[in-house]
Amino acid sequence: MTNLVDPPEGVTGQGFYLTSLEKAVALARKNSIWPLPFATSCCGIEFMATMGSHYDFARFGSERPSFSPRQADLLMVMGTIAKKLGPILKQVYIQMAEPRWVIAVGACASSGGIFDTYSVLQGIDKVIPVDVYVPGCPPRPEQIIDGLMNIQDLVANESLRRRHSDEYVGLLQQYGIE
Amino acid sequence: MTPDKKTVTVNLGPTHPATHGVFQNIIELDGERIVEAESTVGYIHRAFEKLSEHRPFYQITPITDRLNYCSSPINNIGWHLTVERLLGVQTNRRIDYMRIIIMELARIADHIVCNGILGVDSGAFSGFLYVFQQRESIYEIYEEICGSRLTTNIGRIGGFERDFSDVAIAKLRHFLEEFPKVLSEFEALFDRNRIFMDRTIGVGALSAERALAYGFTGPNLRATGVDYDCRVAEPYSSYTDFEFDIPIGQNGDTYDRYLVRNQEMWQSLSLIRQALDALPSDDYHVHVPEFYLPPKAQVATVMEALIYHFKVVMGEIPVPKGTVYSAVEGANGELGYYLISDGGRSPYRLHFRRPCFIYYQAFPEMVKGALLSDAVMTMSSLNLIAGELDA
Amino acid sequence: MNMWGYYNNMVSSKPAPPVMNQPTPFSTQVVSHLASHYSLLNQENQYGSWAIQVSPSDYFSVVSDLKSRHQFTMLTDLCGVHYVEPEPVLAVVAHLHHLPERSRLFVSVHLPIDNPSIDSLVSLYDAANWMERETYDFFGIIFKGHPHLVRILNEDSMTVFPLRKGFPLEDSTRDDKDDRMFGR
Amino acid sequence: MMNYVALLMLLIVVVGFVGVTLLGSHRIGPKRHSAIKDAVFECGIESKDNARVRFSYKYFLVAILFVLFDVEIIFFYPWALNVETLGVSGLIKVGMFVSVVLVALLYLMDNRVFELESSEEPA
Repeated sequence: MTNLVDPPEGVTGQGFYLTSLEKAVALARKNSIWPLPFATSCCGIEFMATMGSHYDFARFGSERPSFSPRQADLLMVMGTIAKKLGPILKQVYIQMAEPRWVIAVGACASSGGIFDTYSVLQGIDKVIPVDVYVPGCPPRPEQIIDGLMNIQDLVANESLRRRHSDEYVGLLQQYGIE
Repeated sequence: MTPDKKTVTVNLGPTHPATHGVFQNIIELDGERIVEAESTVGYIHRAFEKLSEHRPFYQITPITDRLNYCSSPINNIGWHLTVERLLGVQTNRRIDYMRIIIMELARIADHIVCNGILGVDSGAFSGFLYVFQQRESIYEIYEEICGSRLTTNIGRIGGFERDFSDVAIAKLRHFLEEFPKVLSEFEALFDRNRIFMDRTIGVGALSAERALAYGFTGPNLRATGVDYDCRVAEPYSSYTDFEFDIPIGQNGDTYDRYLVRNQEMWQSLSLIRQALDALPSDDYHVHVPEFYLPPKAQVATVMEALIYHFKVVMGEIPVPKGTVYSAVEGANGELGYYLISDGGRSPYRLHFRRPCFIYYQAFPEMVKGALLSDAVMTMSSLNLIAGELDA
Repeated sequence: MNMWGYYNNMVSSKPAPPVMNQPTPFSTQVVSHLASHYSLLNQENQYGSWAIQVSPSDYFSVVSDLKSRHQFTMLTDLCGVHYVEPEPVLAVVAHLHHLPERSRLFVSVHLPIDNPSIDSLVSLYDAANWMERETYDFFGIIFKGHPHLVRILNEDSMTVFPLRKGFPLEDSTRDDKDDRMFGR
Repeated sequence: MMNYVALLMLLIVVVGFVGVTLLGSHRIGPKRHSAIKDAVFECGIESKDNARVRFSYKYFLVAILFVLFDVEIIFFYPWALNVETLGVSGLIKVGMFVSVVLVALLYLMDNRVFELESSEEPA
């Protein structure tokens, strides 16, 4: 039987295995990221393809897309965010439980893309902090999966105390989030 | 809290899983029945029309991609047809046939999304998985032809940027063989499925008169029994060369819309087959050097090519003044381009007639008196694409 | 499934497909009929469809006539245009469609930019509701008699009308654009 | 008695694991509270109106009955696993159980519990 995931670094002995709590938690978190697909436009269709049978997004422990922010770990913003939608995105982000990660899929979510117009938010990082940007208009499913794997790396290497740190609180305060 | 109030307000959207996009419906419920619905749109308004006024003609094609992104090639080619009509460019048969193949492929891709998602909304996920596998092979054909999957930017004003390769033709042939099997399977799964029928028959029905009053076109109008189809009523490209039927429904309910879409996929398959068999050999673009970018290799070596490349890119080309309305049968209705040209490099005004925008205002009437779960099915069967709706 | 079912109910014979860039005889007849009843300010063949311009006072009655007498049962679209030259005016263009005769007709009306107001078509066509709201949103044209004339695509808090010429396209909040780099 | 020690240990391990993980994640996991965070999730917009309005008790009744009948399916599970060992007598016993459930269902239908929109009140 092969391991689904490799065990983290630790001390192995006769009948026991020791590792730090941080690594064990990171391992669990990394492989059970529940995404909240905030799909608005074109990239949402590519996300559908990513979820479909051909690319099978669920392989990475993201079997369950959560449409409520309460049970979601990862906010996947896919598509253009208009200024009218900005406050809603922020509300959804705030209502997510900690720890939370954000991935901006596609040029529009990352920077406004080709829509440098009066009505489009020029990148979601104007309203919420973003962890991973996926370029492309729209990105291919492989790129979306690569973005998720980058998030997995971030999750695996995150310290348990990060969310309590002053830097993190300061980051949120930059965006006006308590 | 008002104890006398009998209705409950339920908010469907903007980030509701049932809306497949960002729409907001504020629904007043009396028990399970919808008393009143109110829709709010504009959550991804991207100012396409303003943007088009600042882009040269050939750069508007990528913008049209993002209108109805489930079937971008139809939007692209519709835009090319509009500009060609303004310029008076006549394309040859090969280009027309190639365009028809691409457009019908796009129609299939769009109907796959709509009907697959309708299945998901009624609780049958497996149909979605079957047909989306086939959608990947459509994407592969797109990639072979234009290099992109979803936002295709396919074709140019005056033809295509490159010819169909042998691989593309082979993939098309393979698709024509494989897809009918999957579509039959899909139909077998849904057409006479008791649960699906119970959830869709009589749900979100609209009479032909009301549908016309609301300006419905496309499959949603045909489901009510009106056989209006731009491809027949105002034939563009070369639709007159082919035999195909316009499937129509009777009751205009969700089930009829589903059936019409399924039948249209069969018709599209037959159209692709006919066009592919009769594909004449000719140039894949007409000679309009003022608008068609020369091949990159020639730009570096041939003087004329360099001049025209410069002129096209810098927009120093005289365009006729005039107003033109040109419509194509988009995957979910009449997709119109109202173009006012003042002779400049970009349109003076470009207005898109977006079928989704026009459907959606009928939604409150369609769901009035229906159950809450019917509203989800109705919305799904209208094939609302947020990008097109909000423009 | 039958072909031409609904058309057969409405007309006895299937009309021939329209000739490219030629108005259909039916629409020419309708336009000449309109010209005898109203004063048409302009009349133009736009690539196969007649486009007529009427005065704001005639607008509603012309469209209503077209609907009730000439059976233009479908309002395909309605949009606004901002003409800057020769003098700044806002135009409203209603796209009417006669399905069985395959004829389109564009009725336009020019309005002064300082007080652009026109009768609403909602009482004639249900489809006009959102189209007029969109036109109001983009151009600030007031449609008299519209049941709910508020912004539809933009935020309610917006005070300008973005599709008027002169309103900047680009987002003003961006600070990463260096004009020297873009050659502007 | 000694046979049950293993069971007891299993019980301790199961309850202990569940308890420790739940409590542990509650203790270790980061939390953040604010007025917006603790507000009702209303598809991303601010919620208005009150959810605590009167609605017909029939919906509540249907929901409870659904849970009841749903739970009864669990009783089929041990039988379905041992359908061959239990044989005909098992089939008869399950048949009796099903008939009791069926009678209850018929009784409910007779009382028009499932007709949500009937004008007259159920008995």
